[in-house]
Amino acid sequence: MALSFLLWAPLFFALLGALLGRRMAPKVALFGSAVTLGMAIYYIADFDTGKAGLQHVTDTVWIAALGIHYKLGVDGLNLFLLTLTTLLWCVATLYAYFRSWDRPQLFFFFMGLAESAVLGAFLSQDLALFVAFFDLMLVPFYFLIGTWGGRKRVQATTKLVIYTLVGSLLMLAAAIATGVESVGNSGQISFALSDLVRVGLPVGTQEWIFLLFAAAFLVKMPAFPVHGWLPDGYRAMPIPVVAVFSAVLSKVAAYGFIRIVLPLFPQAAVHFQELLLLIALASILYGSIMAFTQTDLRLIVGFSSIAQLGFITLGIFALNPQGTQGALLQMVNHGLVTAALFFIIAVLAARAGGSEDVRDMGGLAFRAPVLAALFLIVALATLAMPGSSNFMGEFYILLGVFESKLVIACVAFTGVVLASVYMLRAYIGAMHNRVGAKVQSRELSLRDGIVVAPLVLVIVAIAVYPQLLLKRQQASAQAAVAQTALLTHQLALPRATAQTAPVLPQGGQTP
Amino acid sequence: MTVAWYLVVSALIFCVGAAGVLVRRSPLVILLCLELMLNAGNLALIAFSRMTGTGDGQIFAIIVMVVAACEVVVGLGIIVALYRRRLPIDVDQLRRLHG
Amino acid sequence: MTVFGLSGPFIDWSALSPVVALLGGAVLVLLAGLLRGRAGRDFAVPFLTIAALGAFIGLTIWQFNRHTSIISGALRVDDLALVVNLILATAGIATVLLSARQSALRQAGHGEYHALLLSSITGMAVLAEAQNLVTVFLGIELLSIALYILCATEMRREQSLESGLKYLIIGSVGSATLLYGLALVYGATAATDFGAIARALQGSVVSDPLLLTGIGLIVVGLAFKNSVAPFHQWTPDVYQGAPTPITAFMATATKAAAFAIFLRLFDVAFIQAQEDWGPALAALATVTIVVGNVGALMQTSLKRLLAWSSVAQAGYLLAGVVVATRLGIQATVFYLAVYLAMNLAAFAVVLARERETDLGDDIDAFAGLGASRPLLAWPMTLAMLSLAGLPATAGFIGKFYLIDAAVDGGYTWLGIVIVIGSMISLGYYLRVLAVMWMRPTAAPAIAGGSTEVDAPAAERPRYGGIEVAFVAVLFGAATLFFGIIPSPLLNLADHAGRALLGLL
Amino acid sequence: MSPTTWAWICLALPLAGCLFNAFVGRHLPGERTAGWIGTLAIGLSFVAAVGAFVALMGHSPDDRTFTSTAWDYADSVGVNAKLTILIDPLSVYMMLVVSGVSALIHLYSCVYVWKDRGFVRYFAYLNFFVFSMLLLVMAGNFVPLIIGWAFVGAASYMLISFWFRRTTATRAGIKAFVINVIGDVGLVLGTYFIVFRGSGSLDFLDTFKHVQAAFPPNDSDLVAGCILLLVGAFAKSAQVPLHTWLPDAMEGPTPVSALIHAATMVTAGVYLIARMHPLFEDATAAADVGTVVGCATLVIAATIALSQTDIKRVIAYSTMSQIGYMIMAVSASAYAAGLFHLFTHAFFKALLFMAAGSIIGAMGGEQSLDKMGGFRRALPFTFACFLAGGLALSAFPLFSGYFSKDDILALIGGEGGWHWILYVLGYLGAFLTALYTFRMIFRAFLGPECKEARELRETGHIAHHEHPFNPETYEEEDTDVGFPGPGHYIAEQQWPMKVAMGTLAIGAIFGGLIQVPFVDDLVNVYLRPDFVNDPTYEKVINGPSDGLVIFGLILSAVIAIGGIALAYVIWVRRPSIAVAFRERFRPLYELSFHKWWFDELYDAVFVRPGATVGRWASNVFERVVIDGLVNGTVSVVRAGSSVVRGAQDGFLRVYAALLLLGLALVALWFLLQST
Repeated sequence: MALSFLLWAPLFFALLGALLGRRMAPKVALFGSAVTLGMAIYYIADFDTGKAGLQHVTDTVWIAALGIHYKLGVDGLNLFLLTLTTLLWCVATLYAYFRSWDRPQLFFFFMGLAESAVLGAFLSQDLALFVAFFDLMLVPFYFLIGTWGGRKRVQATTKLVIYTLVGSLLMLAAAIATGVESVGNSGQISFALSDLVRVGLPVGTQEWIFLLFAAAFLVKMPAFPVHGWLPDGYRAMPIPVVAVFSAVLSKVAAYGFIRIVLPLFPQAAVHFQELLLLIALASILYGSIMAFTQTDLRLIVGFSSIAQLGFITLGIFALNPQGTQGALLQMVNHGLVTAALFFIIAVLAARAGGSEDVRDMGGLAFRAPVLAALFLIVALATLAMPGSSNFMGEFYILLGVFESKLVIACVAFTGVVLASVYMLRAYIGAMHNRVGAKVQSRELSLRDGIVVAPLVLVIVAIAVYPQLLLKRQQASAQAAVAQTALLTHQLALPRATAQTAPVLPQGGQTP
Repeated sequence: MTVAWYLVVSALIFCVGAAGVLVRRSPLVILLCLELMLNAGNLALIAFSRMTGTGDGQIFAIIVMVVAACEVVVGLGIIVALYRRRLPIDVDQLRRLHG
Repeated sequence: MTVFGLSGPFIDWSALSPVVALLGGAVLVLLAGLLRGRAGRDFAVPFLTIAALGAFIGLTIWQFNRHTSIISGALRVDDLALVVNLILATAGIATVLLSARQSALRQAGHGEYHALLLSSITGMAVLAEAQNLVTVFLGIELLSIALYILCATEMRREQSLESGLKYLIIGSVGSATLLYGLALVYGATAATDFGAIARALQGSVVSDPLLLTGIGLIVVGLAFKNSVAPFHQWTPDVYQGAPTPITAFMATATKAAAFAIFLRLFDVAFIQAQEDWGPALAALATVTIVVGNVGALMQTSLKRLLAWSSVAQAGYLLAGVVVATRLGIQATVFYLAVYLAMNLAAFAVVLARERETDLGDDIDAFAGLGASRPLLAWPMTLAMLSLAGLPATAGFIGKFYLIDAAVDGGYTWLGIVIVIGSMISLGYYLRVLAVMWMRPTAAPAIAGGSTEVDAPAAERPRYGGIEVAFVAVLFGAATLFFGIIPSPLLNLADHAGRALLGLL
Repeated sequence: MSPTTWAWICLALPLAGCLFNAFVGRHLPGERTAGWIGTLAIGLSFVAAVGAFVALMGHSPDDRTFTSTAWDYADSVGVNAKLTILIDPLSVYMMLVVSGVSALIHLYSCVYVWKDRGFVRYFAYLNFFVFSMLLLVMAGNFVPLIIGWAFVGAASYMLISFWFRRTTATRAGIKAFVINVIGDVGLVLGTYFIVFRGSGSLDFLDTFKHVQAAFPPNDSDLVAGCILLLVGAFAKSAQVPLHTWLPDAMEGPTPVSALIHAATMVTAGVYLIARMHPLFEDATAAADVGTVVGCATLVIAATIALSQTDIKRVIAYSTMSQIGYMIMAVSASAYAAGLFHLFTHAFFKALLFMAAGSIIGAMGGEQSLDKMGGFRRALPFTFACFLAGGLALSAFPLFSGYFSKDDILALIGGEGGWHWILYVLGYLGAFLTALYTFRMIFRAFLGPECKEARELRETGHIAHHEHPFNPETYEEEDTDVGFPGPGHYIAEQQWPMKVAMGTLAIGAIFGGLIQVPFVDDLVNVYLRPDFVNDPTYEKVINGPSDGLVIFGLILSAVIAIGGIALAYVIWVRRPSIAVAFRERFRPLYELSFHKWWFDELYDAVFVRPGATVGRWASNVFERVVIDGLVNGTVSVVRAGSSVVRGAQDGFLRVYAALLLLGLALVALWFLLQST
């Protein structure tokens, strides 16, 4: 089955729904997202574990004059991000399905467009194509937020889109420069990653290009101190939109680091390792501190995801297989928990007189044990309690950093502690303590239940068996950091088992 | 007498024309000044054609004269139209469009 | 051929035929304008005009892949010229469609209006084919003078006249400058033919003050026509004042022709002096990009906004000229084509709203368009996204190509300037989108800068007339189509690029 | 069946009970069914543990180590995290203690909380806790260990804030959880040091095998790792300075305090050190840290216990103190002794809590010693049990605590050198223990009868307050979900409580007999396979001379009796002494009463600065810098815009002027080029 089906299915169904009119649109969109999810799962089933290279490759020339290929492929790096994307969109569409929207055709059309764009960013194996999808993602979200958003939606969406596009456009220039500089001996320009990897750019070039890419990705994540768009943006978005936005779009940025930056600019990555690690560390600490001073639940989750993405960045720039594995795992985990949290916030707000402020809540668990249980599971997963897959993610990440930069790892652990503080604070503030004035505690309605429960089930499932992901990611993860790991000499093994080398990267390119 | 002098003169004429465009407020006078500027170009062309001994310059100059005439005609036409609409014949008061 | 013993140069009529078709069309239209009866005027004239343009297109395509100089090197018919001709013809047809029902027709007379349009296009065609200083000047004047008049055709409206006069005066200053520059170049090289000039510059390092000053003045003259900052100032006023169809025509066609000649002059005739004018043009491009985008922010008149944006776009286009490489030429031509599509779509929508509401081209006229007039809102949206250079629109590919050319030509920083420009531009393009999609439909306001004071609200055509909607949708679709399948346009651009390659 | 099979069953049953109660518990017929199911699950789990024990004894002492892996949990890029269980005498020993005591406490709970609206939830949590604890003690790989470690923490949190509408309870809960997370962090970081700087395998047996080869003795990495493991142990076992959560944890229901915060979870630290002994053997520096901290804790906690008035908190501090003994012992390589004390302590401390629960029931939820008194005749059975527990705790001759504590101190003394200081402090602690234990007993059971006691004795009715209230703050409460139920129960009237307490009482009295100097040595013999191949252990258990042992026995007997006697004098004969003492040594009293100001210290050092930084970040930094970044750029661009549009003022001649200006500039540039 060609990947193009997976890529374009959401857009196709969205268009279909839009044409069929306001009554059919939600149904068609829901069906479409379900179909897409099915396809994504098929790719997991069909995945050839232990193979580092791409699978199911589609490669045709898109724009010959510019050497841009329409090249799609699946490997360990994006396999589960695809699943995450399709799953979350399916759930978000389901959530939206139960509610009435002004101009539904348009809403579901933009949702579908957004899903296709995100999938495209994950699938594309051509730099220019990636950049195109990366920028395209923002367009539907501009409309989704601006048209169906909450307070100050227009300012918020404008700020968000311009702020994040500033980064993306710089990346556009950088990407083109990469292509042009890499023409090299062949003489024929090509943006296909496989071709770009073969040509090693001079270190000087790598470095400024790296900075532009980093700018784009850090803004999108967002990382401290370029998260200025986040508070207004998150507060303005409608729930299904904020769920997919915070859960998936940030991952595209992190994924970009692993897919593009590390293999293409290894020397630069090594050169700027400390810088990026420090930014990540700052994000962790700042995000956590902000998270436990906020009272708006959305902002608590928002700032907590700044911290979480700090961890992911940390793992990526450990520049060794452990860190990368952790980052990849954590991307999926964080996506799941964040989306779940946002849906739960919606449920809570419905019981607290519409307010999303934790000070207006309290005692919500009183008559809602199931809701409380689900929220507790998600909260514990978010704070990466051992036994959750998030814990294994952070375990790998911090191990990676531990092996490359000990001190940073030790400081980063404070982030783990702070996470427990702000998550529990939020949980207790909302669910426990005396029942708030405006609160009527009700049990989770079926309508909300079938939105939240699947996510919680998946969270529990991968908590029980994270190996499902790790096993399939291993080969690709090692290949992705093979060069940087060599450059940083991170093949030092534990003394006792030096003879059986467990952390040696197998395969992958060599500089 | 070298070509340099012709150039100097034409340059002067050009500047005079330009200065006129800057200082005068009546569109009619401005049109005259434009004529000056164009003719400065003509003078230069003729001079060069003499210097290089090629005919192109002269042909060019003749064409320019024709063009200049057309311009003036159009300009006058618009001025007349303005006058018909009882609008001030003063470029400084044509400021509906700005910002 | 010989008349009264005067011997003229040999003329290859087949190669000249497109231009001839235009001139002939102009004459015919002028005559048709004298017809009695509304039917004759309202339908015969536009029809004839379109027919002439159609013939123009046909003959152009017929001449494709022919590379020849005609009239003893006055004109050169090659793919660059022909591609530009196609752009011009498209713009012309669109303009004719938009102009129907325009009060200007009644005020200036159908025949005259369309004849002027055709002659202006002729001038552009000549300019695009010119490879001789004389023809350059001739072409420029031909197109300009016709445009001066067209701007002023709505004689009942003060702004129209004002814009006409302003354009005339400033334009003439520009022409004079250009002329003087041409003269100096002629003096320095003793040649008016591009090939000859290029040959004259060969070998020795270029340091003749006469020549360089000449080039400088030419830069200014052409920069003026392209509304490159700091010679852009007529643009917003004229664009706002002129009748909207004419604005659309100026924005698209003039740019195409002027950039064609820019390419010919600098990438052929003055190629040897590239290290002299390269940096200057690059600097101008930078200034233009910044000024254009900054100026467009916070504009309430949409025509003015588009004028400023066209200034900025000129800056982007200049990047393609600066690098003086084949890639640069291709990028420029491609972007010109794209620019045509997206601007025509935008202006068509503006026109439609002008006719539908009392608000003229004020941005409030677009409030809630997404809900009330999706057929207009979508083309406008695509146009805006494309102008901003967002993916899935032709504008993205165009910008990509330009930056590609800039980086390839060693002007990476210019590429980054383009990027920064587009960042700023988001500020106003997104604002238009926000007004269209995220604001409730505005209650029909009374009066206010209406261009159609004489037309009572009753007989206002929905969508400003079927033909306007058609133009909007067509070019909106084109913007999207070429954003996803750009290859056809890229092939054309490729041809155009190869055309100059022989001379480079 | 093989030991591992039994072990898996033992592990699976509590989980099954938990899930069953969680999903269908609410729909079961009969109001106590969920409780019985929970109890049954744990009871069977105990049976399975016994099965494992028997199966283990079936093998010869030198191959009593079995591992079994359920599945690869997260095994990639050199991190071999597998769900492995390691079954050997030590883990089976812990399994027996945990499941045994848990079974009894479940039984007790069936009564204690059965009128509570959260009955089902309670048993789901409790089963979950037992599952986690068993996972912890069975783990054969660092990752499952850490998971169990965190799970017990979570279970403890959930049960502490079980009455979730009580703000005091939720506050205590978050405090406990956060401190436990600090412990987890220590554990993880320690794992990094030990495994990824050394052994290279997360598997216990591999690690132990490789540790010698990987690290030179007292290698800095190893010591760092071990100290970090100790941090984990301290946090979990409430050792100074990470102990402040335990007293607050008494907000939970009393059976929970008995199970989690006395008998099982808090002893996890002891187990950890014993389990990791091959590492500590090589990192003696780290081991010494453990010894000292353990000793410090036992003294500090004992001094605090002297002046507390909340009966549960007194017992809590005594728990800290007793665990101090164990930590001290295992850190000083006296593993068997430490674990022996763990065993006996589980009995008598659980018993004390249950008895306290019975009193609190009789008081209608009141917990303050000041309000109690004279329950001797109202609650004879409870009194007997409390007395048994108290005597065991204060190491009264021939009671269980007597032998276990004495074993520890004798071995410590036997090591000689600076351990003599620990020896002395240990006996000081023993003296204080006797003192505060009997302070508690005398104040609760002797002296003038309080009105609740009289009512109970005369009418047989348990006192009920008109309004239920929070014993900590005396806020009014209701009895709905999230608050304690209306019912209060005493062992005298409820057979399940009686059975549970009686069983434990027997254990508390006779449990010590399994290891009596010169008579028998069961614990040592049984656990020897675990520690057989490390030299210091052998040295330690053969350390103390018979003389020292005998001296120790006599000394502790004297101290215990002396302490009790003194307590009798102070709190029964002449209560005035206590007051006078308090006045005379005000600073000492304050020190003890305010728990050495640990809470105040942390509040000043961590909590308040943290809050300040947070407020600064959100009010100042976010506004000024982050938003400034955006608004600044915007305003710059806006300014440029107004400049440009200002130049566009509509004056034709200005345009011309600018045109010519530009012309001049361009021309100038080209002229410059020419020269």
